Amino acid sequence: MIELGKYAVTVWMAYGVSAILLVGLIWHTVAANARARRELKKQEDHG
Amino acid sequence: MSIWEYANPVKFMRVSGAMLPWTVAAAVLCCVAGVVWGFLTPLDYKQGATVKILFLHVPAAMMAINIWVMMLVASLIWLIRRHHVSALAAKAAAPVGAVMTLIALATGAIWGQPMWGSWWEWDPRLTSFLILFLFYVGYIALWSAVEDPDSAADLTGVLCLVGSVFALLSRYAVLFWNQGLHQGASLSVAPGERMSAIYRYPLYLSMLGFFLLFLALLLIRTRTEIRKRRLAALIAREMRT
Amino acid sequence: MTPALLAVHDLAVARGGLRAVEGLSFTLDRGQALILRGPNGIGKTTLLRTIAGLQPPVAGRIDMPEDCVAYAAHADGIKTTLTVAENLGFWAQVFGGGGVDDALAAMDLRALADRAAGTLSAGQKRRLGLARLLVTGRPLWILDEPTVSLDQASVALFAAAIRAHLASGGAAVMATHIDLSLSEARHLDLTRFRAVPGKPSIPAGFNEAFA
Amino acid sequence: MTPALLAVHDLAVARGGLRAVEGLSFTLDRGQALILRGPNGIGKTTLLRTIAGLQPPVAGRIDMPEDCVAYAAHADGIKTTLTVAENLGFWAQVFGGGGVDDALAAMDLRALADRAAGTLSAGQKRRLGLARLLVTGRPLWILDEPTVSLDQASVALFAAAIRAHLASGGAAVMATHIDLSLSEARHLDLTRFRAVPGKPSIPAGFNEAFA
Amino acid sequence: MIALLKRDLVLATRAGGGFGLAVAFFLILCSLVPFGVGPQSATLRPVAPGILWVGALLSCLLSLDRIFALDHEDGSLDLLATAPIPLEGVVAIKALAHWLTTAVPLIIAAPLFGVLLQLPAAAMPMLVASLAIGTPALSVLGAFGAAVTVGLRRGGLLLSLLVLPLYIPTLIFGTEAIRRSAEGGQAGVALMLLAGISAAVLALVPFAAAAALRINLR
Amino acid sequence: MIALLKRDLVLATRAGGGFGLAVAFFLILCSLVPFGVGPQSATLRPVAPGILWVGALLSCLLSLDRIFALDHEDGSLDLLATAPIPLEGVVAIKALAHWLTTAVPLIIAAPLFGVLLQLPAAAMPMLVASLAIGTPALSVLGAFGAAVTVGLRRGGLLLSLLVLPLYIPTLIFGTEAIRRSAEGGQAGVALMLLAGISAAVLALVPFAAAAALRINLR
Ligand code: HEM
Ligand SMILES: Nc1ncnc2c1ncn2[C@@H]1O[C@H](COP(=O)(O)OP(=O)(O)OP(=O)(O)O)[C@@H](O)[C@H]1O
Ligand SMILES: Nc1ncnc2c1ncn2[C@@H]1O[C@H](COP(=O)(O)OP(=O)(O)OP(=O)(O)O)[C@@H](O)[C@H]1O
Ligand SMILES: [Mg+2]
Ligand SMILES: [Mg+2]
Repeated sequence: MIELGKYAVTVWMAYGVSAILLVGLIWHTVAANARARRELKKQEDHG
Repeated sequence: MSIWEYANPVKFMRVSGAMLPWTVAAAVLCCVAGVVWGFLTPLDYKQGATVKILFLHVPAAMMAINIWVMMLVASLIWLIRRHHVSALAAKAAAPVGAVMTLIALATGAIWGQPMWGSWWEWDPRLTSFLILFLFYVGYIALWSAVEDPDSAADLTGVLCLVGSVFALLSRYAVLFWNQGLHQGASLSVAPGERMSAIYRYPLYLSMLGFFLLFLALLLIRTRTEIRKRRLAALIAREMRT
Repeated sequence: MTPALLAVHDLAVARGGLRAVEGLSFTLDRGQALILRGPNGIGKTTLLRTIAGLQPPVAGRIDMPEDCVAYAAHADGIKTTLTVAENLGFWAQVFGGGGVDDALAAMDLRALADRAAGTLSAGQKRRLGLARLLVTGRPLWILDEPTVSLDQASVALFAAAIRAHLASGGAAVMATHIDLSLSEARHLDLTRFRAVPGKPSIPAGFNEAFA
Repeated sequence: MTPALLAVHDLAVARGGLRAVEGLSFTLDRGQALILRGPNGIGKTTLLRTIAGLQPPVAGRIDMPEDCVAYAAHADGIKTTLTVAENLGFWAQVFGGGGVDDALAAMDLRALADRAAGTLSAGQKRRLGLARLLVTGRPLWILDEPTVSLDQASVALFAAAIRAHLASGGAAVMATHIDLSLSEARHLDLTRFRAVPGKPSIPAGFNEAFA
Repeated sequence: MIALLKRDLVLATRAGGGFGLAVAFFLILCSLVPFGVGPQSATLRPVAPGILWVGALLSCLLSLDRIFALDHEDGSLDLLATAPIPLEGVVAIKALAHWLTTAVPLIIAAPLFGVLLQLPAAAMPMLVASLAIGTPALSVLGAFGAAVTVGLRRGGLLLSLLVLPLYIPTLIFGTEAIRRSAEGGQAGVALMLLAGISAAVLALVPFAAAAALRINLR
Repeated sequence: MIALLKRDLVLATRAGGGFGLAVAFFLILCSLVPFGVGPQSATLRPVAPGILWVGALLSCLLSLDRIFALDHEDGSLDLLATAPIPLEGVVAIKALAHWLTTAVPLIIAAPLFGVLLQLPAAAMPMLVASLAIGTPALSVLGAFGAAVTVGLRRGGLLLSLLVLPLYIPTLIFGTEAIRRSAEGGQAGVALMLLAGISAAVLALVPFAAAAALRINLR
């Protein structure tokens, strides 16, 4: 384990918050893309 | 074939579809490698373990600014050459930029807690990032408020133009207002004040990683926007007949 | 021979990023009136706004002298807290024309001249909106459903105003669903010019670029 | 015998503190339609709002069952960001009725059901406003210039809807300036009932109290 | 009634509906104040509770005119008045929708803005509690003001004038509660009084608002 | 153009035109702040310049949507766009009318509110000067925001969101000028920078606003 000293909480918090934000953004991006692809496919198959 | 050809939605979908897997792979690789390498760097004699935040904080901060510049360029291309994909790319980039700004703000705030003794100080650097965030929010809000896509693209383009000037102006105003505590730029070209190489190389790598991550997200989000637009367009055409 | 006041060549107009009407050509000389007809939603309003210069055409050309149109739509640009005379006077000043009194008389608004415009009934407001055309001094009138809410007597007043305008060398393009008994006017049915969906070379907007 | 759906006795209505129409009496049975006529500004809109219960009468009485009117004016209560179907669905829920699909079909709006209402043309919006009447399930329709902006085909749809409503035991009062070719409707010209200025015993508002 | 609530919520979240804008406005306000007042935490800290409440109040205020004016303009209000829902119910539902779309996001975001204004961490729970208890009164009083001004075109500024004095008691008790707990004291009394005001307002003001609406529809 | 200015001024002073409401809002705001912040002059004095400027800015903001929205709703804007006045001129005139009806009364009334907030007498001239120099920029930037949001129904809150970040430089230099002169220092530089921003904004922004209007009229 890496030694983080007295600032362990700070560092983990920084990485944690960044990870949450990034994962949220990536999840939103991928989910929206999948939804758009699905809906477009449905529309194109219909007409 | 000129670069403008990529502005055609069909061409863009084809080219971006081919690029996407490579971009995603490179982004994941560089991000993970840069951040892990950064995490393994030794402690700073003054700041202790908190230097490890640098490898998130600085790349995010740089991307936050650069994404706005990219949006400005894309908006100009739309306003002058009327390439529809360009407008959608600007739209797609904005949320990524906003999140990058948030990461820079959040990591900075967390870093400030032990260093300056408070979560938030009205330091010029931090303040101008807050202002940048406000510009991102306004830009995104305007895109979502205007229903007609052509008007929305035009209006947000004009806003981006005016906003850029005022973001810059605010930066100088804020400097006039408060002197601040934040670090200067130590990646500058002037020798002597450079940070040591143990921190510099992993920093470069994670900066590259963040850039590639942005590129990958931008491609995916632009493709999403194109699909959404195409869906809306097909429905609109169906209505009309 | 004087050239035509308005010449439209192979015009296409779009609404919501899609062409509504295309391939439209006509010319209008001084002294002529053109009545646009067509079912709801064909694009009459869109066409009139394009001719008035409020939106750019997608394709084709509109030739006319500069500063020659006066546009009147459903919203009449009436300020409810100004009186009828003040409302008209303002537009007269903006267009550098005059003749507020004549316009009031022509639309039978003399008795209401000092009433606040907000207290007019629907038809009275409409008459005020039409009176505005008279004070602009512009030769080409673009009218979108001008007789909505008007009673028979007012429709007759309106027809008389149009005739006088044509007689003095003006012209008018209007969209309407009802019969105006303007026998001298030409009729143009837009149904024939309905845009056919397809992939055009120059997209009219997002909806055509991505369809 | 069923009692009349609407009975109006010696009614006087006022607008802007002054009587517009007075001494008006009529009854309307189920299955009947009444068309109000009269020049601009006589007080048709005022009368209809009074019958709908939106403003109190100055004098006289209006007898009708509770909760029986559906009112439709120029403003159709359409939310531009909701789709056509959502708009109708909302009003159907509020009035506890149903039949959104039938209403869409009756006004030829099926194809537009999923369009945001803000992107409709003037006539399409008006059709949506009329479709709302069908989902209220109310027997008495109060209509202020219902056919404004409608093309001939849509006017025919509207007339058919009115006939169906009358046939199913409803009734309608409407103000209009154009001919609806509803031969079964009675006509009432308000010109005869124009209020004569004078000092009435009960002032209609400040303007009369101080006149 | 449920249908009305659902429609108002849907409308708020659709394009141009203004959902989230109140929070954005609050954020901007909280960042403008330091620009005006100066960046030193010594000057910011004592004024933070007041600024936060005034900011919440103004954000609330700016969306008030939407409560009835939109429905009035497009004629929905005329139709609702002839619908089988009592007008008091319409007022209550619309105030509730306003509270859900404006005040709730604000309450959730408030601690963040507390950080920006250097509010001591000890006072954060009280900030949230006082906002949660006080804002329902703001929405209902706002609905009353909106009902009074609904006939006027763009009566927004007049609306503010009418409503702000009505907000003063709520503001005073709200900030008092935060200030006392920031100084480590007892905030119970102020909070109780705040709750009392909210309860009374919720019970009575919808009737006044409905009466005002009826007059304006005439 | 003169006719347009005259009409706008007449409209503002007629019933419901909103003349004077900005001052009233300013007054209410300035009296709310002591309720929120506490009445001690020790806490009020340092924040007074900031509160005054933020108050002026908000009062300005609340009347912005009137600049174009009313004319858009009743169709006047369509007619003005086909009139023989360039749209840039329309924008400039309307911003001027807004400044005359909103900012000028505010500038005149500001010293009064300065007294309410315990601003030192020495800073009063600078308060008036900085407002006089800075507010034209606020009106023009506001006209730009109003032009961008004119098509949106009740876009008031979005308008605030777009415009407030643009106001930040003006706000900073404005308050900085007052603060420096309140502390007895030199305020010249801040005032010069303020004037520079105002001049640049006045010269350039009307074009952007006219472009936005054209897009929205389409
Ligand atoms: C909350 C807000 C903060 C924001 C928005 C922020 C923003 C930025 C930006 C934009 C940069 C890039 C500067 C450049 O490369 O020119 C940067 C770099 C940096 N920041 Fe922050 N910062 C924040 C807080 C902090 C805190 C609290 C610390 C530590 C005490 C800190 C330490 C650093 C360091 C060491 C760098 C690298 C400077 C360099 O060598 O280039 N930052 N920050
Ligand atoms: N904002 C919009 N977005 C998308 N489509 C729109 C928009 N506004 C109008 N349309 C559509 O454009 C078409 C043309 O509308 P337009 O108003 O020009 O018709 P119109 O001929 O004037 O009809 P009416 O006789 O009913 O007034 C219609 O089909 C309408 O539904
Ligand atoms: N707010 C008001 N204050 C004073 N007078 C008013 C007000 N609103 C309307 N009036 C007047 O009241 C009279 C009746 O108006 P009303 O709108 O009922 O007429 P209408 O018969 O519906 O006319 P139209 O056929 O033109 O719609 C009109 O003479 C009008 O000028
Ligand atoms: Mg039309
Ligand atoms: Mg009427």
